[in-house]
Amino acid sequence: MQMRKTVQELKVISNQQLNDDHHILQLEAPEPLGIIKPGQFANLLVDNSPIVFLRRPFSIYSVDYVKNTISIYIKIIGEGTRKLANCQVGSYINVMYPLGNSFTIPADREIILLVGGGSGVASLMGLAQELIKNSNQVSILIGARSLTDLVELDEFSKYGTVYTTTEDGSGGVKGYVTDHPVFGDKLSDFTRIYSCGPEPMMKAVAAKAKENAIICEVSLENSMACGFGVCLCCIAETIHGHKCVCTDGPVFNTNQLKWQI
Amino acid sequence: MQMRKTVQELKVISNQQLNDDHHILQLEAPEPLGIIKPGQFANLLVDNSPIVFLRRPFSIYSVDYVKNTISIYIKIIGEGTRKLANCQVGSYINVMYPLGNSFTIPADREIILLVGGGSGVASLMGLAQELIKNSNQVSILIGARSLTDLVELDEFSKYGTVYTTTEDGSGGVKGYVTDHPVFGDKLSDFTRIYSCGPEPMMKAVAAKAKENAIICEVSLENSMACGFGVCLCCIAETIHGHKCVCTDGPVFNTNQLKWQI
Amino acid sequence: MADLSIKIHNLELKNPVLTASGTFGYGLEFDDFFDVSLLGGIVVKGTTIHPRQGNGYPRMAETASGMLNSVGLQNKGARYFATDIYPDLLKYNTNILVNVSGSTIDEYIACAEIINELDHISGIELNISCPNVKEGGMAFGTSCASIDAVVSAVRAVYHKTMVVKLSPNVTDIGELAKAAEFSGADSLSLINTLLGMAINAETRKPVLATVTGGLSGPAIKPIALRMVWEVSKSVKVPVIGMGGIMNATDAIEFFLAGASAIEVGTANYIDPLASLKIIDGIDLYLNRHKFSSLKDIIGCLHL
Amino acid sequence: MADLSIKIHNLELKNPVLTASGTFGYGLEFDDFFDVSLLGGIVVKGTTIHPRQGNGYPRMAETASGMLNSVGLQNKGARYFATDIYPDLLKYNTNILVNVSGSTIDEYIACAEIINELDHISGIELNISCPNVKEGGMAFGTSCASIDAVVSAVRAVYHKTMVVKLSPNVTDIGELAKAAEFSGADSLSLINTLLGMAINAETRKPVLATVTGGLSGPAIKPIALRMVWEVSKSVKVPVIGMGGIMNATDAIEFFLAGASAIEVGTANYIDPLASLKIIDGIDLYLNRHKFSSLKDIIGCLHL
Ligand SMILES: Cc1cc2nc3c(=O)[nH]c(=O)nc-3n(C[C@H](O)[C@H](O)[C@H](O)COP(=O)(O)OP(=O)(O)OC[C@H]3O[C@@H](n4cnc5c(N)ncnc54)[C@H](O)[C@@H]3O)c2cc1C
Ligand SMILES: Cc1cc2nc3c(=O)[nH]c(=O)nc-3n(C[C@H](O)[C@H](O)[C@H](O)COP(=O)(O)OP(=O)(O)OC[C@H]3O[C@@H](n4cnc5c(N)ncnc54)[C@H](O)[C@@H]3O)c2cc1C
Ligand SMILES: Cc1cc2nc3c(=O)[nH]c(=O)nc-3n(C[C@H](O)[C@H](O)[C@H](O)COP(=O)(O)O)c2cc1C
Ligand SMILES: Cc1cc2nc3c(=O)[nH]c(=O)nc-3n(C[C@H](O)[C@H](O)[C@H](O)COP(=O)(O)O)c2cc1C
Ligand code: FES
Ligand code: FES
Repeated sequence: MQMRKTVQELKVISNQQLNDDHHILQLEAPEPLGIIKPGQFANLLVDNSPIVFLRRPFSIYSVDYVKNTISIYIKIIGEGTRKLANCQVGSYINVMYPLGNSFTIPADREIILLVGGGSGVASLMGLAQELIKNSNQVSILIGARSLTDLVELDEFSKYGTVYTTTEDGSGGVKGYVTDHPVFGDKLSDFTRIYSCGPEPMMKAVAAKAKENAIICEVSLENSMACGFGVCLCCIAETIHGHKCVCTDGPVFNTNQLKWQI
Repeated sequence: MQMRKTVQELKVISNQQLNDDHHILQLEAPEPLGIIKPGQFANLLVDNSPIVFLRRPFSIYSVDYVKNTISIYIKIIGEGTRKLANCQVGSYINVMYPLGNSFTIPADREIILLVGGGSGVASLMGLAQELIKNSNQVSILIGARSLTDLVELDEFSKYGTVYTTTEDGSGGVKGYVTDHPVFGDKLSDFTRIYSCGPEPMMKAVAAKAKENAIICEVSLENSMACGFGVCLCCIAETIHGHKCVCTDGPVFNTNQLKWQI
Repeated sequence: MADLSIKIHNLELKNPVLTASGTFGYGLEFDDFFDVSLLGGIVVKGTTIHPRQGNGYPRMAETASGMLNSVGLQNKGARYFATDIYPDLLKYNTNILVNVSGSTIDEYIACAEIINELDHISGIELNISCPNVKEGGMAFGTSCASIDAVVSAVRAVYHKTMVVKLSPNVTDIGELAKAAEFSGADSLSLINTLLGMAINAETRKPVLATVTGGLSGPAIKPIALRMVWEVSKSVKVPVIGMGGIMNATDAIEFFLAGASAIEVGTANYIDPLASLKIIDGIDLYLNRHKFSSLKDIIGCLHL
Repeated sequence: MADLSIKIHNLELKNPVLTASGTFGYGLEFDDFFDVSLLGGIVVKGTTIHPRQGNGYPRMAETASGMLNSVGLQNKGARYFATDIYPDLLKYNTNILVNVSGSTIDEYIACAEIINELDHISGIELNISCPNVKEGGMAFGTSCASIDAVVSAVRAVYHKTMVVKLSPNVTDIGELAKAAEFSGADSLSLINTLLGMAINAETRKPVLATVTGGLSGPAIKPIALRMVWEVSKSVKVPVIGMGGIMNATDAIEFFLAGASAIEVGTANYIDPLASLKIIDGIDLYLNRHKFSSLKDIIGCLHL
């Protein structure tokens, strides 16, 4: 059954440092998890900080229903992410989850491209895992600034063909994700594109999808005060007016967004 | 040479838990210590707290010029003291010190009574150590709520005769410090009384001293924003008007204070 | 269990804990977390006669012990509320107040008239203090004359409990409170947010699309407490206090300062169970201090 | 090294960092910590014509990201300052301003006249915004008429740079700023503290002896920034910004909002070296962003 949103103290059972500023936390729930859908996120409380006041939102990177854990992929960018990434194994984090809507999971066999950039890859792992369950054919394109930022490739390759680009050319194809050959002639082989990453990247991806009339869903970030639809701070402009990224999103079909692409 | 006031990161080299809520921290200075006088205090920064904004003042419990350390005796009463008392050995605490004036150290051999209550004992250890250097004869009376709060007696007994009282009678004489026989007929044998503890206690001690025309110095607490004389928040009412506890004190001769005793 | 009930004009609150407008949605968003009927009351999102899209994005900035928002009264309008949201609220067994706003006095009146027809709505909170809209809002709340105009006009059409919500962005809140009382307020609530601003030094841009926004959270509690104290000395109607209440101790401080009830705002974002915990904490406090009733501590600050 | 110098009327500041009155004593208390002459300027403790004992104890309450104080202008009077403190300040090679206050206009005048005679004092900061005194203080700062009265009167007797320090406890700070400018202020500084209150729930007493006090620290920064922005749009004279500045980033935000210089207040208590670190941090910021001069960022908020 789809899990209701809840606030729980989750136990940190592992904290894996991927590189200088990327960590994956595995968090254990005190009660059996309900079903968490790919694209949903969690809102984490940052303890012991004089400057972090609000919770910090993170995609649910993966769910292990056997171990009863969720994983969070954290890129350190400020005080909140630094505190969370440096948490001790055995300590507890107060987590509000699962929040938001989810990516559409096609029932039929489809040919799907996932495009992730930066910490945006975090929302694609759970999605890839789910997609192959329905025998979809998945390709995963990951863009990063440079080779050291390309992490978890082995993990992703369990669920599909992995392609990479780096801005400085230190790994994969040099350039932005849309410079990669998958965005070439054969792009229209894909039936869907799902993307998460910096907004300019998602817009470029959405433009390519539009040109090729491919269904495109993106997961948006936004500055959030609550994460569950009550503050109305996290709006995205859609053709149906302002929508909340935390409840109506974070996943939107790009044909709903008022993006100039 | 008398040490100038400074702000330094001091390394926690030991954290000794005395009982449920009392700790002694030994803090190592990065540079050779100048002379710190008994009665002076330090103002400690509390890191990683969303609710503690200002520094927290503590008496300098003792100074070790060989190991280049100062010790701080902490009674946990709120968030700041809790955070400090639970600091890790090896971590650093930002300390502003030494602050304030000091107890008068008589040049001649005198017969001196120290009276400490609660965490007020903290300012008496360094004093006792200093007093015996000048061959003064020292008695130390320590009052507490109950036996478990009577700590560091062995340490104090190195520097003088130790007497105790407890409010519940679980150790020493039952009652308040002024119920102890040292406050009886022979009190006038003492040439000076130095006291630190809850204000009602110090007032009772000061009253006895006055009756017996004994010089009496007390170390006052006060709510402090700066600790070095610039905010003017920490005033005591004296016969010369408002004085700053952090610079004109914390030690005052009770004949200067406008206490109703 | 101490007696936590309290009367605010005609409202019988089972306990003094309400939730602040704009921080609790319509209550429905909290159904997953707890039984909202346990609250003393809910003040739903700011409602206007016409639907409003609110301001542009970004609408939020985190600040020291607080946050700025510039939502700007996004809502689907009073008629939509009445037809599409109100029916869902009938399930709640607690007081529901609608926070009413407008750009003109006529808009306030029109909105209040619609709400007046809804049986299950116990009262309105007249918002003359929203700092995030270009017209109306706070402008009404900063002079005695404009307060009188809008409060009397709404009083004429609204027949249940009318709470007037004051702005803290004023020189003399006591005077303005008196004006609101004189013009017919049954109760006063305060404070709304303080007008503030955040700048991103790296991009050299304001953080909020609207440049300025409303400050809430623990940062403003000292100001809120002072204003609640001033207002409760100035007026006879009961005062509802808010501003930075995160826990029961904060709530107790507001009661001591003179508030008969409180609203929990920004705390709901950080801990959706905050209001429930505050109810429990108030009860614990009263028991520990041997008060049998909340009424024993309201305004009982020892000076 | 970027050019950090800035002119505030006749004051040539080597850098834009001053220290706020009441948080830096007379500078002398900082001699142990650093060379105070490195600062752009020092604003010394609030000074009145007659000695003042200030308010009773307790005078301080810690709050979320801030503190309340109710010192109440404790000082030994302008004559004592001139004879006993001023000579010690001659050693400083920086601008020294005296923060002048009074209970009546005559007191302001008398105090300013004494300070006017002191060669090494570059200017005064007229404090019409102290929330902690029964008479005068903030009362002067909350209406255009009273601002005009006190500012013009002091202008008539004080011939060097006169900065007027505004109160944030007002409805429309832009209007009041204009009044101060019109009446002769050479510069405006803001904000003074916000009137607040703290209560101890356990003892059921106000924390401060005076019940209310002035709120300072990071909690108020969003309000201060907003007011600096409003005032710098309203007047032509240079604005000196303050309120919760703890580090160089905070200072940069004030410059972007329109401040030509800033004052560091409460931060001095927590880190006596804060003002020095802020000077260095401003330089670093300007270099990193390739500005050769501080003047390039003043008021340069991209809207
Ligand atoms: C739905 C959602 C899902 C997310 N999932 C992940 C995830 O799986 N992994 C992950 O590492 N991060 C994720 N993020 C981003 C993450 O929430 C932010 O990085 C985090 O809140 C930053 O907190 P901080 O205290 O470290 O930085 P802060 O101190 O808050 O910010 C530091 C600087 O970064 C800027 N900044 C802060 N947040 C953002 C943002 N969202 N976008 C752009 N700039 C920002 C600030 O303006 C500031 O200049 C997600 C965000 C959302 C809304
Ligand atoms: C000069 C000086 C020397 C001191 N020396 C020592 C020492 O050596 N060892 C030691 O353990 N403590 C000492 N103290 C007291 C110590 O500073 C306080 O216990 C500490 O600041 C409390 O911080 P907190 O954050 O834990 O408590 P808070 O959260 O700040 O306070 C918790 C509760 O205690 C009350 N409270 C806080 N400070 C005091 C106080 N000073 N007196 C009475 N009630 C108070 C508060 O009102 C509040 O209700 C000294 C104080 C001064 C001024
Ligand atoms: C995001 C947000 C939206 C708000 N919307 C409204 C509103 O629509 N109407 C209103 O009267 N107050 C509104 N408020 C103000 C709150 O109701 C409350 O007065 C204020 O936040 C102070 O309380 P707090 O510090 O507990 O949050 C809003 C506050 C926030 C943070
Ligand atoms: C303890 C204390 C005393 C103060 N005394 C004065 C004063 O005498 N005159 C004055 O104009 N401002 C006084 N102020 C206000 C500060 O100068 C400053 O305006 C205010 O604290 C806001 O800045 P901050 O947040 O950086 O502290 C005082 C502030 C504090 C905290
Ligand atoms: S973050 Fe509050 S509504 Fe989305
Ligand atoms: S604590 Fe600031 S003057 Fe004493």
